[in-house]
Order: sequence, then C-alpha cells, then structure tokens
Amino acid sequence: MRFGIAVFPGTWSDRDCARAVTLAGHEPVMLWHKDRDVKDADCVILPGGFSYGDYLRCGAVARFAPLMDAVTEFAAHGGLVWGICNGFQILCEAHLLPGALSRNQSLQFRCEPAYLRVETTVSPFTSGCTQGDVLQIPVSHGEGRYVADDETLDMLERDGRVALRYVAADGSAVGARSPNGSMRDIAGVLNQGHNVLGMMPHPERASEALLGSDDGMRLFESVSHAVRHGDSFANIW
Amino acid sequence: MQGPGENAGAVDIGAGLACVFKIESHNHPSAIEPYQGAATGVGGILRDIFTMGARPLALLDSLRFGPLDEPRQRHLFEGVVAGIGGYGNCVGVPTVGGEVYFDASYRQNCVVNAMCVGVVEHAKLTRARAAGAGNLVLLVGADTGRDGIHGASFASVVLDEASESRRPAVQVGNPFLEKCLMEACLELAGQPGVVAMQDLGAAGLTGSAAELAHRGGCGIEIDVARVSRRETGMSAYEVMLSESQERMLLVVTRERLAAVRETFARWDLHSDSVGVIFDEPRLIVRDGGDIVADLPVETAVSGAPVRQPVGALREQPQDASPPPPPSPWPAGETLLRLLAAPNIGSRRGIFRSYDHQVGGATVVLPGGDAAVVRVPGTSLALAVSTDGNARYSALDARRGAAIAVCEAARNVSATGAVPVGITNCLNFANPERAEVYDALRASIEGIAEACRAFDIPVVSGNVSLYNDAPSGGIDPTVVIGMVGVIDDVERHCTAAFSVDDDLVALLGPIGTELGGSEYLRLVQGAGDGEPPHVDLQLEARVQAFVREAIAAGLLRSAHDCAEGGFAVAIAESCLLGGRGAWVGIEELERESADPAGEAGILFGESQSRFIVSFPREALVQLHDLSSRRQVPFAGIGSVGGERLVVTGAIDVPLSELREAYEGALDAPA
Amino acid sequence: MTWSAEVIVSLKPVVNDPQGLVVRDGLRQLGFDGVRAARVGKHIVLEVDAEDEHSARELVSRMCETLLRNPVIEDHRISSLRRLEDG
Amino acid sequence: MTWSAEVIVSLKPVVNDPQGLVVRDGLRQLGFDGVRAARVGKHIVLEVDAEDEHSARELVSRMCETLLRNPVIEDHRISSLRRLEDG
Ligand SMILES: Nc1ncnc2c1ncn2[C@@H]1O[C@H](COP(=O)(O)OP(=O)(O)O)[C@@H](O)[C@H]1O
Repeated sequence: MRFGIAVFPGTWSDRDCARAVTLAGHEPVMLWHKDRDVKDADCVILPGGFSYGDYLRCGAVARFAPLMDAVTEFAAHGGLVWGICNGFQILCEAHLLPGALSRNQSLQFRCEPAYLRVETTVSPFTSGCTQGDVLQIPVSHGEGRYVADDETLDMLERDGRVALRYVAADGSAVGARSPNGSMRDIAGVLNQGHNVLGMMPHPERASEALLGSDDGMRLFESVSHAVRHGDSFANIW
Repeated sequence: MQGPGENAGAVDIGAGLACVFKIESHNHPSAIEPYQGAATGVGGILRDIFTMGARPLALLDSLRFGPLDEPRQRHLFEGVVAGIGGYGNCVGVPTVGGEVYFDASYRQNCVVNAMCVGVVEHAKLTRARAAGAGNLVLLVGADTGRDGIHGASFASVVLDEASESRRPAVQVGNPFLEKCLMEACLELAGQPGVVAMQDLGAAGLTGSAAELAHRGGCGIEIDVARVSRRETGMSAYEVMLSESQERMLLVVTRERLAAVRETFARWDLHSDSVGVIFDEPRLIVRDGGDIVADLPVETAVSGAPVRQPVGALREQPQDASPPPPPSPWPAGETLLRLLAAPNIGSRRGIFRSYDHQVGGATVVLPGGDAAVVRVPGTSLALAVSTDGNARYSALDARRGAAIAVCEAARNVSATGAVPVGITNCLNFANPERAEVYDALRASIEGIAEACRAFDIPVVSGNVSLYNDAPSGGIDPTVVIGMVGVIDDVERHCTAAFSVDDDLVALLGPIGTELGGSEYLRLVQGAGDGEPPHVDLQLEARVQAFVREAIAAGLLRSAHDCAEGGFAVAIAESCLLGGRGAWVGIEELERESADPAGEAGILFGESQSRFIVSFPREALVQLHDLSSRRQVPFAGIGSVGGERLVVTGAIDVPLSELREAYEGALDAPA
Repeated sequence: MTWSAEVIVSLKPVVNDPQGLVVRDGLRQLGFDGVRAARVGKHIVLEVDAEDEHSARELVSRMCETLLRNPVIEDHRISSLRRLEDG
Repeated sequence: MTWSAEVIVSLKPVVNDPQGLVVRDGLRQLGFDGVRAARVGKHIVLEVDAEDEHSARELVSRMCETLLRNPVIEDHRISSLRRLEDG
C-alpha cells in the first residue's frame, strides 16, 4: 500500500516516516504542500517538524496550504489521515480534530521516551493492538499540551475517541509526570469517523529495536491491515 | 579529503561517502544575549556543513559558564541551552552530544562552541571556490539588514561596559529560513552548473565574496544595488558588511541560473543575481553605476595583524604539590557529592530539551560517552564527542590539550568506533599577553602530538581570542570535537551495565592522580596540583583493545574514567543500566601502594582507563587479548543488585545515587 | 491608504497559562511581592492598505478570524487602528 | 489597591522578526494582498498591588526593566493601567 507523506516548509520527520513506511514493507510517496493532490495514497501522514517555523502558532499557517484542501477532502471521504506531532497540531488548527495543542506545562521542549496506553482498538491505527497495551514511543515537542473544554473532553471519552494516553512504564497513571501536562493525559485523539488520528509522540522513531523500541511499527501495521481489509472495517464506526 | 581552508573539513568514511565536520565558537554574542547568541551559533555551523553539500546529521555543543549558583550564570546557562535547542530543534538536526563545565574563570566570559557533523557523497562534495569568468554570483536567503555590522571585529574585542552600547549587534536567527535554505542547497549540491557555495559569515558579503575569489584565484564583482534589503537607506558599506544570518552565496553558470533560482523559489526563497566572476584577482564593489571599491583580492583576505606578546610567562609550579587533603566525608558520601557536582551530574535536563532523535538515526543517545548516529542507507555509524578539561589546561596547557584529544578518542572508542579525525576550537584570553600566547602555542603542540599518536588528522577548527575581562581571562579552553566510524552499527557498545552477573573490570593503569581533579574542587574548592600524566602509546593501546573487544562482541559495556575517576565511572554505568554492582579494590590499593590511598583509587583522574563489563564466558578471551595488546586488565567485581558496593569503602543504594546525579543542574528551590 | 493596526491575541480566561504563571513567579522571586497574576498573550502590529477606516477594521477582523487567533483557546481584539502617512 | 497593567513588549524596529515575516507571508497567501508588514510581540497583563497610580506605574516599569523585556533586542511600553475593584 501507499503512504502519502506531506512535506511543508519546515517539516522534518518526512524522511523518518518514509523510512518507517519502507521498513513496514510499504511505499512512501512525498506530497508537496503546494500540490492539491494526495497522489492516490491509502493513508496520508502529516509528519513532525516546525512547519513555517511554528511561528504564530504551531500548524496555523500550514493548515492553509493547498495540500490541506486535498487532505480535508480525502478525510471527508473516509480516507485515513494520521497527524504526528506537528501534524496533530495542523489537524487541530484545521478543525479536523477538536481541541488545541498549547505550550508544554514545563514551558520546555521535551525529547524523551514516553509510554502510551492504547485506549481503543476501534480505529484503523490501533486495531492491531490490544486495549491497555503500553507502547514505548518517544515524544519531541515544545507545544503538545492537549487542551479542550470539558464538554469536548467528555464527548471524546464517551465516544471512544481518546486513542492514546500518556502513562507510566507499567501502565499506571502519570499525572504530573506526563511529558507536557495534557488534559486527562491525552496523547492522541480520533475524529468522529475514526479515520483521522492526531498524536504527539513519534511512532516513526520507534521503528527498530536498534533505536530503542519498535513499538511504533504496531501502528503502521494496524494501518496496513485496515487498508487491506478496507471496506469491511468501514462499518465498525 | 578536505583539510583546513574550506568551510569545514572532510574525511572519507567509505561507501563512497565523506564525513564533513567543524566546530565554531559564539562566545561573545552569547555573553550578551544568550538565547540568540547561541542560536545563531548553531545556525552558522550548520551552514558551514551544508555549503559543502553535506546533510547535517548531528550537532554537539560545548559550553562553559561561571558557577551555576550565581543567578547571572544560571541565566546565561539557561538562555544558551534554550537557544541551541530552539534553533537545532526547529531545523530538525539532532543535538546528540556536547559538554558543559562550570568554573570561576568563565564568570565574565562564557564559552559557547557548536559542532556539526554531516555526510555527503564524494561526487557532491561542494567547495567554496569561485571559478569560470562570466559565471554569476547569486545571493540567497534572508534580506539584508543592518545586523551585526562590525560584528567580525566585535567578536574579538574585550568585553567591557562600553559593549552595552553595541548591543544591536546581536541578531535574531531564523531557523525556519535556515531549514528551507538547507534543503534547497542540498538539492543543488553536485548539480551541473553549481560551481561553488559559500555562506555569509564574518564581514558579510565582503568576507564571503573575497574568500570565494581568493580560493578560486579569480576576481569577483558585486553590485550592492541588486541586494534585497530589510531596511531602507542602507549604504553600500552597510550592505557589504551586514552580517544578517541565513544567507548564502552561490557561483553558477549563466545557463543554469534560471534552474537554480527555480529550486530556491520552490522553497519560497528569494534569490538575487548580485555579481559576476572574472579572471583578474580583484574584488570590485559597485552600487549600480558607481564603483565604490576596487582592490586586489589578496588585500581583502589577508592582513591579520602581527603582534608581539608582552608580559611574563606563567611560572610552572616547581615543587611537587602538597599531598591532597583527605575528604571530610566517608567515601560513599564523597561519591554522592561528586555525582551531585555541576561538573559531573546528569546532563539529562539539558539534552532532553534538545531533539536528539530527529532523523531516526540516533543509536546511542546522549548521557553516556560518545553519541552514535547511523549513516542513513548504510551499515555505518558515526560516533561523535566533544571534550576538553580546562582545569588541566590551566595547570599545564600542553598536557591538557593532549588529554582533551585522548579523552575524545576514548569516548569514541568506548562505543566501538575508530577515530577518524578531529576538529578543534581554541578559546583563549588575550594572546597579546605572553602567558596566554604561550599556553596557546603549547596547546597546539599538545593537540598535534596526541593526534600523531592516534594517527588522525585535524581537519578543521576555529579560534576564539580575547575572552577577557578586566577581572581576568578564561582558562585556556581547548575543545576537541572527534568523529569515529563504526563499520557495522549493530556492533556498537554503550556505557550501561546491562546484564546482571556480568563481570566488571578496570582496563588500563591503576592510577591515583588527584591533581586538577573534581575531588580536589570538592574538598578544597579548586582543582590544583599537577594534572594527570598521559602516556600516549599506552593510551592508544588501551583504546585499540577496547575497540577490538567490542568488534569481537566480547564487551557488554565500556565507559571511560573521566572527571570524578573510577568511582564515578562505575556509578554512571550503574545508573545508565539501572543496575547495581559489587566491586573490590583491595588488590588495586595493594598494587598502587600510593599514599593517596583510597581517595586516589576511587576519585583520582588518571588517564587511559575504562570500566568494562562482560559475560563470564568472555573472561578468558579478554585476558588473552590484554596480554597480547599489553594492556593492564584487572577483574574487580560484578554487576547486579540495587546498590553500588565498593568493599570497605562505599555502600549506597542506586536510588540515592540517582537522586544525587539527576539533581545536579536543578535550580535551587 | 495605509493603516497600522494593533491586534491583541490572548488566551481565553479559562485556559491555563503556564507562561503567565512563570512570569508571576519570576517577578515574585525578584521581590515584586505585590504581583497577583500575570497572563501572556500576543501583540501583532499590521500595516495594511484599505480604502477607509471601516474597511481596514473589517479587513483586520477577517485576518484575525482566519489566521491570527485560534478560536478554540484564544480571544482577540483590535486595540488600535490609525492611518499612516502614505509612503 | 489593585491595578491591572497591560504591557507591550516588541522587538526593536531594527531587529529581524522571523515571526512577523511568516505572519505577513501567510496573510498574503490567504489572499490578503494589502498586508505590507507584520510584527509580532508580547502582550502581558499584570495585576499588581500599589498605593496609587503613580507607584503602580513605577512598579510595572521596574518589572519590565528587570524581567519582562530583553533590553538587548526588545522595547516595551505600558499601554494601559487601570484600577481594579478591590477583591
Ligand atoms: N584551531 C584550528 N585548527 C584547525 N583549523 C583551524 C583552526 N582554526 C581555524 N581553522 C581553519 O582555518 C580556516 C579559517 O577558519 P576561520 O577563520 O574560523 O574561518 P571561518 O570564518 O570560515 O570559520 C577554516 O578552514 C578552519 O577550519
């Protein structure tokens, strides 16, 4: 299958994502921000980086790139869109996902290992995991604190749209030790159709044991499984 | 492949690739505005690497400040760290290593050195050498403003109260623009018609244009009227000397001009065709129709003043230093205090604010010895480290510099990598003072001597002088940046004790030297005395042994003994692996027969030593290897448990070691 | 005609402002005990061409709505609008 | 008495403002062609206790000098100061 990988000015996880896609046995294709075209991708990744320097607000400018028109339309038709780090920020700015990502509680950039508990497997991104699995996937961001109003948060919980939550290595609650102070320790959220996922941690950096963890590959494998079984999956959500 | 004289040096690393690296200082700008000063330092060293066509793979930073408990020093330290992270993180080049020390000699002058390491295919290695009469000169990147005019001369001026008034010389960097510039330049490297690339650094367009022409033995004409500006009313002089960041100069053929400009435009970068190359070696500056300068290129690039140092040489301490005082604390507590010392404790608070994993290639993360970064698309990996102990250099410049090279090599060897070359940054006070000049000369000799022993080249470097203040200058600060190569990345080693019941050994001599040590700084306030000796032949043998043992798969960990000595090295291996250890030193004490006794064994900083761990099965082979290689090898204990026990001296739970170590750089509550 | 507009973008009162807390605590640490609270927002100065004051204001408002603020967590207001000498 | 002060911290005019450039270009890309320039600074709201307006202003000025602005590259001004109902 084919993963489209968006490249905005300032994107830097594009090559890392391409490598992870290749390791998973799939074809990466780069999507240039000025093209209004997802090039027949089965899943579009909006990778990490500092698009437009993350000046003003992270993702605020990238959201208006011509490519984002195509991505929005793709998502509206059920296409899989996966925002990682800066990609998550862009998806929130574009209102494809609810909430916003603000400065880390520590006010510092944090690059460190994180542990994520899989909160739902009813998504093409996590279907290959078991609920409660703890994945070791690093974070690397300065503005990853997920915020939304209580109503939105309650709705996300109720509808099973909190995909990943920061936890301690043993799966217990992290509370104040979360990397960024996200509300309810939220690390990743789904849209209503469960075909759009935004997450701050970097699964593409957890793609090989040599790099410390290959837990991120479980998400890539879930996506490829979901795509292969495409239509039958669509009814679940 | 490329020695000093270009933007950076380059070494062949096999697989058709060259490793390009350089270190550079940004001390003075950082002292005035720590965030922006450090950030633009990172920007500058990145450009030095990608102008050569190399993709930057890793950044390192070597920092020195005054005592961290002083608010101004903490402000500088935090600002500099934030600036380095702010720039590197945005550009997306991992900052994988570096070092930081605190010492009173840096109170008035901090040291901020940044190193960058990149990789390029041989065929794409790009030089900054203009050629081809009629070829055009393209200026790309940021618009030109009144930034840092006179910055080049400012950088080497003694800081005093008057520098307050020159403050606008500090610049705000734009890492986003740099990222776009980098990607565009890397696309263009090696393409036909791209004759040369050169970044704009000191003395702006003037410096860069002159260097391009000088290296190429040709002439260059620049029309300042064609330069896009950020401000109105700039004179030709201001345009030529502006040091606005994130700008590059390219020499391209006329046929390829449009294609090259299109590449930049794709990255939303503005480019101006500002000049032309011709044969006669002259630098001509025009402002539209008027010629405003016309001089031989030679005149523009040469002319470093020759001065005679004055004053007395430093007295070398004659008599043997008095025996070091005993520690007022039991050994276990001394160890905890050393682990909590700002010069030894964990740097995690720093490196977790740097993206050290972007690129998906960082195999050995910061926190141990050298970082290891895989070379994409190959089985190769690079081990990189910066080192330099100015305390030793202050006590003996020549030896201190040689030790800096040894330690950098030791760090690289501890990962299994073969050192392939160094870059160096010489940070000194005012060299017009005879003692400073003498230390500078001795340092260069020390570096050269050590490099000969390891048979490695010095491919690039940088010198920062006049790190002085009315109250005194900095200690001679030699920073060595070393690169090593691992052929098979799977065969690398870390410093962590990783398997219970593994055996632990000390490799190298049983040293007890406490001169210049952190132990002395702790117990008497300053690291005085004679710095440790170094036997370069033994050093080379010990390192070769470690690399051979790692390549043969015999070692599970290797960690060099540096500041804090043997006990700190073992404690660090315990902490990195989350495992305790049991170690006996009676035999070492008996053999050393040193009056310094226990403190010397535990906390002495004698050179050429590693703490290694290995599975029991490897013991015989390691013994054989050590006698063949003539390397002292002493089994001392084993890995396991929740405590670090050194029989008869230390017995501390891991949790206490961790608490001391991790809190070392925290701000007081 | 050219106008200079100042826009203030601030976090909604209910949104937690870690930067503001750091400023408050930093000031207190420096001995400014009388600081009760601090919040940090953005101040954006724009130079825009527009026919008249009304359309300038309308234009800047649209800029705020589309790009300058994130309506999920931020409020905005135009704090000043004045005509510049044409240049 | 409690006072609310608004402080604006902006980059000095000669200093490069990468953030402003992105805002300007971003707005232009969105079709706001009439944007000539943009600069981005900080807007800080403080609540402070002080005897009277004069000492409140003086206090906030000192806060700016010591912490709120970076004198190397930034200017500041107090854009508003008003008394709050005591609470
Ligand atoms: N300490 C040093 N050791 C080796 N080479 C050096 C040293 N200092 C400077 N060089 C080399 O001399 C050349 C000029 O250096 P420098 O004056 O710092 O120029 P630049 O402004 O290009 O960095 C470069 O090629 C640099 O690598």
